[in-house]
Amino acid sequence: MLDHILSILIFFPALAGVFGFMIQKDGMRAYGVSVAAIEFALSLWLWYAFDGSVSGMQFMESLPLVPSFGINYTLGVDGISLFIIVLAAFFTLLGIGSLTDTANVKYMIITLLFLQMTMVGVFAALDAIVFYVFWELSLVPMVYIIGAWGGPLRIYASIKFFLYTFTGSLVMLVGMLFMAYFYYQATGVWSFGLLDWYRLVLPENLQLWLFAAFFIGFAIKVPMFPFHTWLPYAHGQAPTIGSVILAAILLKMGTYAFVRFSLPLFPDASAFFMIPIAILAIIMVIYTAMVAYAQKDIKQVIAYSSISHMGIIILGTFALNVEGVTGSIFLMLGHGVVAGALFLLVGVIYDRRHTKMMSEFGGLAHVMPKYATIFAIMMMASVGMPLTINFVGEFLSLLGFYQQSHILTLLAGIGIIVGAIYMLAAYKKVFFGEVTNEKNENLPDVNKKELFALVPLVIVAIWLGVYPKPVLDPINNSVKSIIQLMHNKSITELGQERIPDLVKVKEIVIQETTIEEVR
Amino acid sequence: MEKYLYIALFAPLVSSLFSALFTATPKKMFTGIVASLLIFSSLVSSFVLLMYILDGGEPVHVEMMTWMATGHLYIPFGFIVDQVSVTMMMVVTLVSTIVHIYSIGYMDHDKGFNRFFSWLSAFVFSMMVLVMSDNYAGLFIGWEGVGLCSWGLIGFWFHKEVATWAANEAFIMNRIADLGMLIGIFLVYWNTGTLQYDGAFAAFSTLDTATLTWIGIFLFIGAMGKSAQFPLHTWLADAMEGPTPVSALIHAATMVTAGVYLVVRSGELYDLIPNVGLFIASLGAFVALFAASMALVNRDMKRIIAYSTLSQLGYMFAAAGLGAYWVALFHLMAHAFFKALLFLGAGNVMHAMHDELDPFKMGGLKKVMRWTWIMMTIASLALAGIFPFAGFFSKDTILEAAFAEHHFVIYGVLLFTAGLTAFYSFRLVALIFHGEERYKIFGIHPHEAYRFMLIAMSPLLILAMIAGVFQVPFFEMVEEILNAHEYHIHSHTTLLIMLVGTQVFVALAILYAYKKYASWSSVPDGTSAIENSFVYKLLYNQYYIPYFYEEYIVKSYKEMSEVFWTKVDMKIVDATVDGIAGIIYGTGEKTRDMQSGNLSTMLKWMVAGLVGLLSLAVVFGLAARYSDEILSILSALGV
Amino acid sequence: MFEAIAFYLFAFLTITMFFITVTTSQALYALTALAAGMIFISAFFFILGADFLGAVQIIVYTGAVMALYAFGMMFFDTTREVKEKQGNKYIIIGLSTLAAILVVVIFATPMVSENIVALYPAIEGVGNTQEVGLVLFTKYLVPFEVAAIMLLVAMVAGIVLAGKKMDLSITLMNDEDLEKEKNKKVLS
Amino acid sequence: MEIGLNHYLVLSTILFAIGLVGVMRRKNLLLLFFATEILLNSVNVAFAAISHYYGDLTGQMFAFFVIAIAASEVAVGLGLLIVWFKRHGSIDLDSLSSMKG
Amino acid sequence: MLAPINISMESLNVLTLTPMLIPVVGALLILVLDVIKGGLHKSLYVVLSLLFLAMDFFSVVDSAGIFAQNGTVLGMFDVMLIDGLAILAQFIIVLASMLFIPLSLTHKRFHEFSYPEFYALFLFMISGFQFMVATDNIILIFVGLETSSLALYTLIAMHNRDKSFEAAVKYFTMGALAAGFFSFGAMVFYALTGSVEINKIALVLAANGYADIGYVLVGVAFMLGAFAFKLSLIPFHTWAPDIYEGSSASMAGYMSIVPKIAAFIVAMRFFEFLVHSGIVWLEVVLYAFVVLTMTASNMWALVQTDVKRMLAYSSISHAGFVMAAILIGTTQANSALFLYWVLFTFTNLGSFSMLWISRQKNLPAHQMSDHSYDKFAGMIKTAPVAALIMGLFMLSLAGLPPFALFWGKLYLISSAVTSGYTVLALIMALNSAIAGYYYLKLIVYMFMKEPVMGNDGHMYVANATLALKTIIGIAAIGTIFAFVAINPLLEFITAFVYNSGY
Repeated sequence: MLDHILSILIFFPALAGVFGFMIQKDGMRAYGVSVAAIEFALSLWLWYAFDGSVSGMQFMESLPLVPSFGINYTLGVDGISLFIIVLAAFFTLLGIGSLTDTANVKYMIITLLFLQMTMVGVFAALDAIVFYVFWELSLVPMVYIIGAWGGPLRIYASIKFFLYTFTGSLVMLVGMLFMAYFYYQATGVWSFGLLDWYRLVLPENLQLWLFAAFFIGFAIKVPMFPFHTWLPYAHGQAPTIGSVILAAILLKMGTYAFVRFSLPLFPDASAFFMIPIAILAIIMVIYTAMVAYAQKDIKQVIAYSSISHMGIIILGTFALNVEGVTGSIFLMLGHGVVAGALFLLVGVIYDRRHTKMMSEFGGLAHVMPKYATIFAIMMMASVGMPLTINFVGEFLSLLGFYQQSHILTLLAGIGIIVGAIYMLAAYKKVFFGEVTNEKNENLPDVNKKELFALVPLVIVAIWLGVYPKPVLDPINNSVKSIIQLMHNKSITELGQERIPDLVKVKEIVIQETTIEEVR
Repeated sequence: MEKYLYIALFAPLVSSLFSALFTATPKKMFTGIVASLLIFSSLVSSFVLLMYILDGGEPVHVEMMTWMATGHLYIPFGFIVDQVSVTMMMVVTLVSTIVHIYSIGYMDHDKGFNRFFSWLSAFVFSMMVLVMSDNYAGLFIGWEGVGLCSWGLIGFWFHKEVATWAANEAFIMNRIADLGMLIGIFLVYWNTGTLQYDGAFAAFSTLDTATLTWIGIFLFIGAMGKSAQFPLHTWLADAMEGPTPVSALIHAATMVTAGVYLVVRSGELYDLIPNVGLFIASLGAFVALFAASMALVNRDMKRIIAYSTLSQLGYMFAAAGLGAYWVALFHLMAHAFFKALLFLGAGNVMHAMHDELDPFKMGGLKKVMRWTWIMMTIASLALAGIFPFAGFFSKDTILEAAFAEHHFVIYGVLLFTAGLTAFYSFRLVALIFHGEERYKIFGIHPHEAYRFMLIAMSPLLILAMIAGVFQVPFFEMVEEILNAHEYHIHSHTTLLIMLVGTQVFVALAILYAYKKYASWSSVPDGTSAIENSFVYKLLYNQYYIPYFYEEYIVKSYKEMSEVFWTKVDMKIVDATVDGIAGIIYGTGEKTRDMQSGNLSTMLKWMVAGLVGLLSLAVVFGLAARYSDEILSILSALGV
Repeated sequence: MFEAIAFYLFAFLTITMFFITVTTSQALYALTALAAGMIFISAFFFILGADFLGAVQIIVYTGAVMALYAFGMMFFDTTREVKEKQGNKYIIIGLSTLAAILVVVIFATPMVSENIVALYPAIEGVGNTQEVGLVLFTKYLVPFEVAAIMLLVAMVAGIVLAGKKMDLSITLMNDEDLEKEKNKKVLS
Repeated sequence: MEIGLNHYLVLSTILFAIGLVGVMRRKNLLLLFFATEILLNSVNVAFAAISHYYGDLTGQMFAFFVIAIAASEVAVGLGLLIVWFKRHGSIDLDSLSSMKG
Repeated sequence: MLAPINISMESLNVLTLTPMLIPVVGALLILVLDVIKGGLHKSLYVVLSLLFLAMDFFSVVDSAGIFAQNGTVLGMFDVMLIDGLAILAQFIIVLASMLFIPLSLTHKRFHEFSYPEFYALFLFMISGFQFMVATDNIILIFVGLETSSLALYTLIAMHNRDKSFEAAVKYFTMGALAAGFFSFGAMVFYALTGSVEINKIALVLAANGYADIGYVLVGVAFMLGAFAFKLSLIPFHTWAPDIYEGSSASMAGYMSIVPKIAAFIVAMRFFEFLVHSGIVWLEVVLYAFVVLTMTASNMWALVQTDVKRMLAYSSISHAGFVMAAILIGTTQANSALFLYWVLFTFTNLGSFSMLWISRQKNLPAHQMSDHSYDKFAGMIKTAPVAALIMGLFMLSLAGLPPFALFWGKLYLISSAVTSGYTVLALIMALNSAIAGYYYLKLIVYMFMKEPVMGNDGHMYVANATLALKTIIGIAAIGTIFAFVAINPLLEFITAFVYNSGY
């Protein structure tokens, strides 16, 4: 079973979703929770069985899909993807478990299960086309969740979300086809296998073009400035669960793809574009933080804060050294936990008041102390308080990028200031002061169902802030192999200069698993 | 000894978590007691450790576990108890124990009693992490942690708009400095490959001065924020919105001195870059004067003490910047005692006066609050540096150090400030405790604080009086790791003249203050000539710096945010995206008339298509047939 | 010489006739001119030695097609003057003139290629009809038969469309109406 | 003055253009169908001419099939017109514009 | 005098005719049956047609087997040309027809299905298409084309309502003009080469080194005009939306597939050698056609209010997309064309069938047209399965993986990439994105809007019978599980295309 654990992880929820159509409405929630729990348990088993000291891919599976065109159903995890998969399973469980009574709960749960399939698929795929399949497929359930259960502008938001990301990924698809073609030219064999592509060294100008093609797809997904405007709408209109999954997992697809595709495939282009992308990332960090400050809607604040944090992740990714990349991957997890929790928290008051405008609230700390406490913890995690999960990621990302550019890191660091500004301001507006609106006077505090989702997140946020080692080590190992691969592949001076040579500095063992070995 | 280290470190954490369990429930007296006991156990452990170090024991160094490790970065949760940190531990645990006990009384009637102890203990824990960490990252944990707790405690009465505003201000100001600190840490890491103090210090000597200067500057920026040095000082006065025990503990004794601690801790770095040190010293001297001047006219009891704190921090930095680390540390310690005492006394007064802060509305309180009067007077004497109280030993040494290092300007400034300090301290004492009982106008019936609160304060009283005794043992203890000189002015005559001169100057200032304010009878209403003078207004409005920040930074930030959102994000970025979609859709909408549904038009389109193709064909056909001629013509034209 | 005169004469005639066909507002004139034009075209076929084609032209076009059209005209009652709303004349004239000029420009130049081999050369001493028959029933047997199918299709189509079967539309009727009609045995 | 293939081709083109004019100009469907007959006839002339000048019978074959096609088209076209006329009493193509956009 | 002609039967390869003759026989049988005993139920004719189509299918399988062994087969005086293209195209034609014909077993009664002539004409039409693709003789192509077209006009008109007549007349008239273009173009090539067989034309032109480029271009222009009409390339597309709207949904679906694949085959035969001869003009013109057709029709599809009309424009767009394969002209591109079209068959026929089963006879007052978007509002609430299936087809049309059409797009874009048409590849990709909008629009209506009052969902399956549901089921399964079939399909198609020399 362990040999096919990834396939099971991917298709079990989908299958369960199909069977879900047969379940009566009353039992649906229990069914959803149990399926998600099994999935989560499986993902934990995956983690347990994962050998953190190995840098290469594990649990690889390969099945020919369109062998004549080089498309194979290849899966595998390494330290980079493992934890995001676990996180995806975790959040689906929390999401279903804390689902409030909306219309059509049955369809919602089925949709979430399908979404889970696509999420796990994206992170487990080692074939560009399989990756692309899940990548695109993840749009559908999300669009449905936003469009069917969202706010007044839901249709606009969902269409915008779909078209924007769809456009970007189509450009990326063209890039992938080029990549496969170059592989074909070099070897005479078609292949979309990522591990095959890793061995391909491309001339610099091709790298630049392909990098740009992939970049558009990834940047829209992340979303990077100036491609970010779909996100506030999507978050603003999506129901709580939609925002949670979107922020926690779906956005990570973009940044994950940068690490998985852009860096190792185009090391020289990555080095070449490092500074421009870093500048974009800094704009994301500061500009969107300022925009977040101007928001009137608490959910929009968190939506923009997501963009801001994604900026740091991008920055860490393009530090092109072990510290930065590891940090950015860890920050993906961190931001997933924290932003997910914050969206859940916003959902709590939205359920009670059906508004998200901050002006409607004030003084909530009096009536909902537990809620205020959890919110405060998560807010502090969000602003990167040490000993919370986000700090580790942000610290490492910035630390990593500092090696590349001092001044840019300094600018990006402003993010920790402006981040605090909008978060504290929002918190103050909602929680502090006297209770001014009488509708708020008798709001019930968080209930058990909500605690079921929030408490684990608080625990994770602090646990991984204090003791990130079990997660950081496997990530570190995998990142090392990627950085070394990049260094070995880079052909320009710039690349050689910007990407550190780990072998020279310290002995590390790079393991390369290839598809052939698995077959 | 490790056992004591862990107790000292984690007892506050346990205390915090224990109290946190009851945050949602009504007041429980035992949370206060348990918390105080736990903090006390931390104090005891620290004392044991102090004794051990004093006995010449090796510094206790433990590595609890790995925190972050990636690439070459390795950051453990490592703690060290050496001469410097044990001093700080003692100060922290002592003052916090007292404040905890005091708070049981002070927060007696507060709804958030349990929550208060949770925050307070959390603060102690953060502070302990800060001082005990053996690396910069751990220091940063504590650094941010104290910031967080400060936020929670300043905004403790979160129903008050000003309190929450002040809390946010403090947090954000500190964040600005933290960025500098973070950059400093990055610089240390990328240049030395480690964040451990010992490793980094060992590597510093191999680095070039420019790099070291940058490291020094950025780390000091961090210190500036935490210790509220100009221009990041405004938060400290506003932070007085928090409960008074908080002000005593955080904004007088411990957290604000973290910056000094950082500079002292990095002494080996600053020794290598004397220019930066001089800058620090100059800034310290400036802040000492600057803050003292604002304290002269302020009408808020706590703010006056806060400015005084600021001023004293300036002294510490002046000392540290001049390389007199042990002096700075010693002043830090002494200052912690008497300033905490001063604040707690002020707390008593506030309690008695129902949270009235304007000393002009008090007067004559010594009759009602005898003990408080005594304590505050002694604390003020100590602050003013009157022999034989604690302040004398620490502050005079700073002056001596400045003199001995031949920085006479700094010396002069500090000396003048000492006079100002004496003046405003006793202005406060005189206004509160002497003169007419102006509070009666407002119908207040003051009463003395609980006895146990006074008892709790008594250790501070004693220390404020006798801390000077420890000067020599302290010096002997820290000289092992700090680059410590005894500053001896070569000529004993000069020394004597200086000592006596200073004492006389200070005493005159005290007398002047008494003379002017001890018999004050009315509450100023802003009409007197002095209140309308430029200097008074300048000082009263804190040199208009908060106003400047509010008008030009906060407001413009708000406006810019608004513009970014409504104009840039919505009108430019998003509108571009929607515009592209709109153009595509609009083109479809406009050109759909091509499909007129009329057969004749359709046929015309077909013929038109054919003609289009044919014209292209003819053009191309002719071009192909006469390509040679065309090429020759083109070449003749020189294309 | 005779050939040239005949060519120009008939060219003039066909062009005139067809021109009248497309421009006249009298439907009857148009029909007559079309028929005449077709007969004149058969003259070209005779000139070019395609006797069989000429005969077919006259029989099929003038005999069958024209008869059909004449029938149609009577049916549609378009023997009077036809009123047609004209759109932009310039587009029509412009487009067709352009098309003509463009093609003429090319066609006026003689072809230069010379690799043309007659695949089915005319055989000396054999009449055109015989030759045509020979080719038609060997090489073009399949197209010939398909043409037969095509004519069958056209026939069936014509019967279906013009016959009574289309008078009542089942598509537009509700189920109840259909039942009634069924009882009347009009529909199967 | 030899009459060459080009003469016939040009003639054919002119006839074709006249057909195009008719197709575009006519609003009466019956008369429009006349124009389509002209189009096909013009091509037949050219086929016959090419056939003659190349001494090849294929052109005549083509013309033969074109005639067959034209005849079939007439049958179907008239059938459609009759149905339409029965319903609407008009064969003006301007009446055929219920669908557009 | 003529010598007697001696032709051996073996040299004729009469068997090459079998696939085309089977539907002709079937059609005749149906006509005869009707004469003998009228008034038989339509199901009989449906089954008979299916039977003959099945036989047709097996006979195509048979010729495929022969082709796999012996390569291209010529027959009937080299008029018939059974090569890979012909076989593949016939597969698609027959398969699509088999999927189409059961759609006439509707729950409601419609005019055309009540008459056996419909089935006869339908079978004649298929044979016409088959002749069209299985030859390279322009005469036979023309005759086959006209046979099928005339039958098709009639089939459209037989739906018997105003819009269908209008559609038929428009189609007919424009078809007549296109026939004129075709014959003129053929004439020019005949004038140039003295031949009406495409391979000989190619040979002669190549031997002359394309000396008469002007003539060639005029011929190509006319031919392009004719094909562009058949393939509905802009600006020759104007018939398509009206005809799709006017005819029944099932017929519209059929028209979007079968006539076009036949036309594509002829276009491929005709243009491939020209493209490869390096005529820049042709490349430019085809490029323009492809880009214009894809983009403009997408834009128009965006603004439609009726789903069927939207699908009509989308079909135009897809045709433009596939036309790129002709432009690119490599083996990969030509294979991609077939792959795309097989997958398109399932998806598009499926989506039109979904419209077909929801066809009402009387429109409610608020509904503007047969299949306006409003009609589908809130479908997920009232008819969830139907909504899911419809959504599936829309996603597949949008090219969302892993549904059928994605693989077609993937392979086609890849062929553009492989031959250096980078910009084209990008335009194709971006157009897919634009197209995403209007497919999504229907999904939005179905899944995210509230149903109109009084809509109990019955109208979405008003016309459904087991037969229709089966067809939709087949289409849906084909759409979802396409990824399983891609590899065998691709290998099969590539081998056939490659061995035919394309």
